[in-house]
Amino acid sequence: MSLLPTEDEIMLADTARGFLDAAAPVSHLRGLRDAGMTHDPALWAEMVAMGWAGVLVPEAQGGADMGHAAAGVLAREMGQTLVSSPFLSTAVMAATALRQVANTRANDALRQIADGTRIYALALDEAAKHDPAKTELQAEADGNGFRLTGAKTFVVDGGFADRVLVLARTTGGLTLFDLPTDRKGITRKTQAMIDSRDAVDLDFDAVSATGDDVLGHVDDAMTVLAPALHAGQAALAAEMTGLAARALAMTVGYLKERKQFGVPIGAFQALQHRAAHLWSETEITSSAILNAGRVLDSGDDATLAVSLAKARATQTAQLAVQEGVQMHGGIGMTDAFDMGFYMKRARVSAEWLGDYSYHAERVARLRGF
Amino acid sequence: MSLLPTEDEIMLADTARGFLDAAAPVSHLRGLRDAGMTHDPALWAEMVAMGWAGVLVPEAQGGADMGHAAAGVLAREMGQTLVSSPFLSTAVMAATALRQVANTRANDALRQIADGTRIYALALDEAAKHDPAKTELQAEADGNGFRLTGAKTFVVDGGFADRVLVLARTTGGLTLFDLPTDRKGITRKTQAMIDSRDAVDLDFDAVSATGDDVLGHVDDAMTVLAPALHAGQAALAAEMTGLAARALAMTVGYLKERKQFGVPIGAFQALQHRAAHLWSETEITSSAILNAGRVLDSGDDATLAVSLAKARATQTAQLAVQEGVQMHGGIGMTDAFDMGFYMKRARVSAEWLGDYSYHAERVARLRGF
Amino acid sequence: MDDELDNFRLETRAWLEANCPSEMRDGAKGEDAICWGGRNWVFSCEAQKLWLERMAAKGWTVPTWPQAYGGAGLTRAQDKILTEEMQSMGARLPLQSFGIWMLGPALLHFGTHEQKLAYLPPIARGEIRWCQGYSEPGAGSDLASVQTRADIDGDSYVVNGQKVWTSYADKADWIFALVRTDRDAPKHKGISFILIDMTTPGVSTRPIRLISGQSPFCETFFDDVRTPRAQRVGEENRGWDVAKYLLNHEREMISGGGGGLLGGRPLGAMLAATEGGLTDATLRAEAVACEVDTLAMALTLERYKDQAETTEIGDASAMLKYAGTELNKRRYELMMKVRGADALRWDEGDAEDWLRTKANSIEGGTSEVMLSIISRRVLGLPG
Amino acid sequence: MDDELDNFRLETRAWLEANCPSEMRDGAKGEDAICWGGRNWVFSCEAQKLWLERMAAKGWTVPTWPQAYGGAGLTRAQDKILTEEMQSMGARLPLQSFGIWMLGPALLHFGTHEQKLAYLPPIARGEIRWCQGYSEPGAGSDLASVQTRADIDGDSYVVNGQKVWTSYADKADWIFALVRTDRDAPKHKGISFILIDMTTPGVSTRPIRLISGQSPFCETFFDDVRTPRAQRVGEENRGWDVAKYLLNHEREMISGGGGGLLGGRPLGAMLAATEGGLTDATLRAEAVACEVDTLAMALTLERYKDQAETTEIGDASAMLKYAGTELNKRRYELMMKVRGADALRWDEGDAEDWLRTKANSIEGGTSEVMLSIISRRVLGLPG
Repeated sequence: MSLLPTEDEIMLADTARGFLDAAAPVSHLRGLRDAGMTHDPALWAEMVAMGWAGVLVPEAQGGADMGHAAAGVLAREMGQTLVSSPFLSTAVMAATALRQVANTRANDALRQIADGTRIYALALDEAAKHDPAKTELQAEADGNGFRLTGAKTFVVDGGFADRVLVLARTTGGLTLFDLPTDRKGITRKTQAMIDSRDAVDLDFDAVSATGDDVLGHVDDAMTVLAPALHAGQAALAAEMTGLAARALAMTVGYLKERKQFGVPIGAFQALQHRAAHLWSETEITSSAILNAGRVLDSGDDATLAVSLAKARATQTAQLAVQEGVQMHGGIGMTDAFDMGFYMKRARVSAEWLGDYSYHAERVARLRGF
Repeated sequence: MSLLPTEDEIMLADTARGFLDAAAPVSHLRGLRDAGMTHDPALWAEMVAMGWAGVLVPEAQGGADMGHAAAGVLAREMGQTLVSSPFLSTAVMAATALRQVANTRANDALRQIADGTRIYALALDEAAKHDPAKTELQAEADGNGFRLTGAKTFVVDGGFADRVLVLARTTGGLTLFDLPTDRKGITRKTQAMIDSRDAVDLDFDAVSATGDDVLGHVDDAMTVLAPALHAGQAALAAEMTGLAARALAMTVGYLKERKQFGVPIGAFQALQHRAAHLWSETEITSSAILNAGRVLDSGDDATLAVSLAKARATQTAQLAVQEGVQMHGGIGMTDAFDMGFYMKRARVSAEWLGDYSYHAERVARLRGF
Repeated sequence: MDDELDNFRLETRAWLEANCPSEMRDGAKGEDAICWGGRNWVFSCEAQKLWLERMAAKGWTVPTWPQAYGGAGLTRAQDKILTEEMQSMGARLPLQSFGIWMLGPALLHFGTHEQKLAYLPPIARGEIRWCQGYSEPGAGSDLASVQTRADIDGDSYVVNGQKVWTSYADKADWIFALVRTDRDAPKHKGISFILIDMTTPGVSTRPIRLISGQSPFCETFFDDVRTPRAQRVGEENRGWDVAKYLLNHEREMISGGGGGLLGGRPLGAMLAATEGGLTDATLRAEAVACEVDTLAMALTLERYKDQAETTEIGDASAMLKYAGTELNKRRYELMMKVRGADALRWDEGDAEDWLRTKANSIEGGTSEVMLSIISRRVLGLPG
Repeated sequence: MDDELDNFRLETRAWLEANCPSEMRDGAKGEDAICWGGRNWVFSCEAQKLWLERMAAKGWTVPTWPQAYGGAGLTRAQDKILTEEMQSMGARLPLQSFGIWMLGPALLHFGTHEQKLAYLPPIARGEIRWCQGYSEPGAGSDLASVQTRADIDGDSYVVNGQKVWTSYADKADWIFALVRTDRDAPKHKGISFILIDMTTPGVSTRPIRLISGQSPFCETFFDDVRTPRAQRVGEENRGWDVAKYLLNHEREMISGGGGGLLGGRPLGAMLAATEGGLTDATLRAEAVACEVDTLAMALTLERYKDQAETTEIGDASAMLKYAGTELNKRRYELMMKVRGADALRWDEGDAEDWLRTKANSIEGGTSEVMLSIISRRVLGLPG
């Protein structure tokens, strides 16, 4: 299992980079924000056309089935320019969940993901910190079906998703439901997020669900959800690494160009060493990202590899944006300059799908602490 | 309550500095080590003659009764040249403990501390980490007295002390005993400590003690011991701050003098900024040290102030010696150069009387965490 | 002596009890609770106005300034007692301003008696709001590279140029600014420190939107602005002396004054209030370390204030600025981590505060400049 | 291809099972377990000797070197398998030496066929132990400021000068050294890389006592030492090329090879074994963070090894050296904290190991030099 990118992966990255630099630079996100929008259906349509929505969908369902390492390559490139799209929630997480369930409904859903006609969000968290085990939203038995009551928060892409995967507590454990977002009793409350992307609170008021709405088996959400979360966490880590790499590149560029006291500030050794340290951190984190993709694709248990990637990516991205703002000085504080977007996205991504503590603690437990 | 040193304190520091630079520079400790010794009775006799042994002994018992801030001033100066003496264990901790007990025996003991005829050690710890609450050494009732069985470790100055304050578990709690070190059943095992000072393991094999040997009251060790520990922790923190200040001064001196690539290495900005950061840390820690002395002298509960001082001093001293060795490069690694002595002493002091975690945790609890 | 202070404390407490309106006793410290004063100030309520007037009449908006210039001439010990008494009853500060923090101290040190009489009492009464014109586009840490020109024309200067990072320039009445009065001199030697009424023709401002969404800073433009030479503080071409004095002062202020460091929410309370926050071992360890350092920093600010009574703090203020602002950033990073997803929405306000702190280590001299000052002037390293 | 590798694995396992003496299967990694070889080597037991002989005969002391020079010509994939199989049975390395780590790679790259034949097989068989003569007193990070002179006299050099930080020079048979062969050239251009038998008259050594109490390094003195010019590797006055190549190589090695980073005790086990260690919240948080970074660093070393198969790692090796050694120091600081008072006695050995790690970020180029290399050559910053 080599930790070097394959030629296919290098090509994929180049293609993605070329497309995204043209179609979705940071100014695209800025434009959305200034227009009061959080996403761009036309951009997603182009990404679908390039096959990215189907990156983890089997070929039988019209996907490209390229695997998690490839998904990570795409996510990393998206992270570089802070692309706002349902790639992670739909193409990575929902697709991975649906693949765990080999039935007709799931296959149909996968087909719709690949052709761009379905967008998914995941409704997992109920408190300030990611922790599926603490789910309290109740799915009470109701005749042959269920009635869901409770509330979810930080549902990324939930504002424009057609479907939502809802984690609920049932008599014997946790159950995952696949519901349309317009199901009666579901109320969405839009939140103004600091990273200018979409996230909503969802309220469930006695929402009816049938047995067919259950993804996988009752009381056994994790068989379906755990692989999806792993895939999402790894791809999010890859995205954060792209974010960190670009923040570093912007900073290094500024250090070369900006003059103070008659010399480029990049000639000051204290800044040089900090930039070099940051680069070292990004390199080391990249190894964890590559490894997570490889382990996911191998089919082995990826918990350790994924948590390692997310923990490292979280620290590295935050260091990158903090150093980025500080080394840019005043201009780094202005909204007119892009670094603030990176800082805000890094913060949101740090929390999404488990923060540093969550993942570091998981690493520690698996390493026998 | 001003956090500035008084004129008396400044004078005391100057006097101490002058004396110690002449009588006990680092080469003195080095000489002791190379001769296979851990302390110098002649040096202690001189310190006694200057009144330092009685710094916390009441005037009625022949002491100078100068208070804890003054003791901190002395400890800080001793830290600068890593003086090896029973000052902390005897003049600070034992004296403070004995002052809590206003009886004839205690007053006699204080008098003997002040005139240098008694040296005390404290036998508290039984495991790798300081934690009086975990005391297991048993003092069983035996007729009118007690029989002590168990083992103590990291008894600083225990190798040459005449007396030892032993913390033992009794039926209803903890009890502090004041015993001669040659009491039958006590065995000392010398340890080769990395800082070249004295510390022993003590074994207690059914050691007899009478009620008169109890310092303070049975089952109530902490009334006597807690003030002594606070005093010792504050003075140790002061000592570590002196250590850090001198390590920094040596490093800054080296940065000015040592040339690489044709310029003094102190001209390299990365080193400048690290030295400046270290200086900032020493300044901030100094405030906590001064504060601890003031609060102890005020008679108010000093737990927070003392733990704050020890926690900060521990971190600062370690940073100072780590930067000290690194910035000195190869020469910093050689035994011929003094920095290694500072590093080893900082490590031992970091553990003695409670490490960073112990004190930081105490700060946190007192601050409502 | 102690008796005198005890008496002062009792009198102060009684006066505050009698004169501080109940609405002003809510301990509020956020931006919304600040009274900045000035010609255009709109009081949030009658109590705010009353509180300012009463305190100003007493000289307690600027307690340590001489009575002749609107203060109360309090000693540091008395001032400390006043602060303690105000804090213990949760009294808001009646007035905050760059006039109090910055220009006042500079005028007291460098101004003529006439200038002090003209400018200090309106500051003390909250009638004139000042802003600071130091930074220029592209100058960054190199503050002495002032390009804004003040050409002499009879008794006037004609000012042309641009300032940036002028705090609340769009709301201020007057600006104190560094301008170049000698273009041939070495860069530190041709600068003067002048005062300009913002209503003078040719002055205009444009707010700068920050990453927090707020716009506390402006760009300020001078287009043939005529201003009397009598409005210069200190000697002509010696404005750098004033600037340096003020920079030291500003550092001390940013590091902990103005409610900055110590006025923030106490860490323990902040964390305890957050659901699940302190059960996380990693975050708790980080919070504990942060609390230790915060307490030590607070003591350090106290110690330096004690010292400032008798001696100039001088270059060591760079340490206060560096350590204080880096610690504040760390506190807010920690707060964001503890508050998790709850803090990711604009409406919570946490994110705004957090992003605001990122400027702490840039404004008033970057952390890098502070470290270089310590290195060279305190430690004597070459460079 | 995979089948071939599977076969290789099975054969390797079988051979190791048959040939590795049980005494050599204890997984021991400390200084006491190392076989350094050389003329004066005293084997700790018969099994150590046998193990070395068997492995050397197989070419597996230097598995990837060509067979002609004492190796087995294994591919990287095969070498990885060999390592894995040895680790899984706890087999000790049969031989470690600066000849294997440093001189060998340099000779393979720069040596003549004759030099390779002369020097490599004795290294592979553990017959000759080498040390490295780069640093000089006062030179520090400025390695190119070589003062040791090698004056040409017919077919010989006459060497005079002093080296420092020569690892185990007092135990080595030969030294590879940088010497100045042209004193008029710019400092990088007048250096040659030569090999000297330590028994040559005029060579003497003096061990340096370190803060750990150990003396793994020496000062080495050359007093009119005559050595043949044929013992020069590479061109005359082009020794800096060899040195640079070796420096990169050394960085990779220090960062994780030689059992350094990955060979250390696993953190979890180390901590779990310590009474009360992991119940301390602050230390546990630190240990968790350290474990995360250790795992990521291990993957990074793997990744760079993969990359080294096809391309030169070059300047990025500075990152491996910097990050690997800083992490190692952090690990040992943590270990000392966790072990508390137990680690403060010399007899425990922990303190020695801890103090030894402080040299990691100095030897083979300081962390500061590594950061400057990254800054300039990887990031392209000026200077």
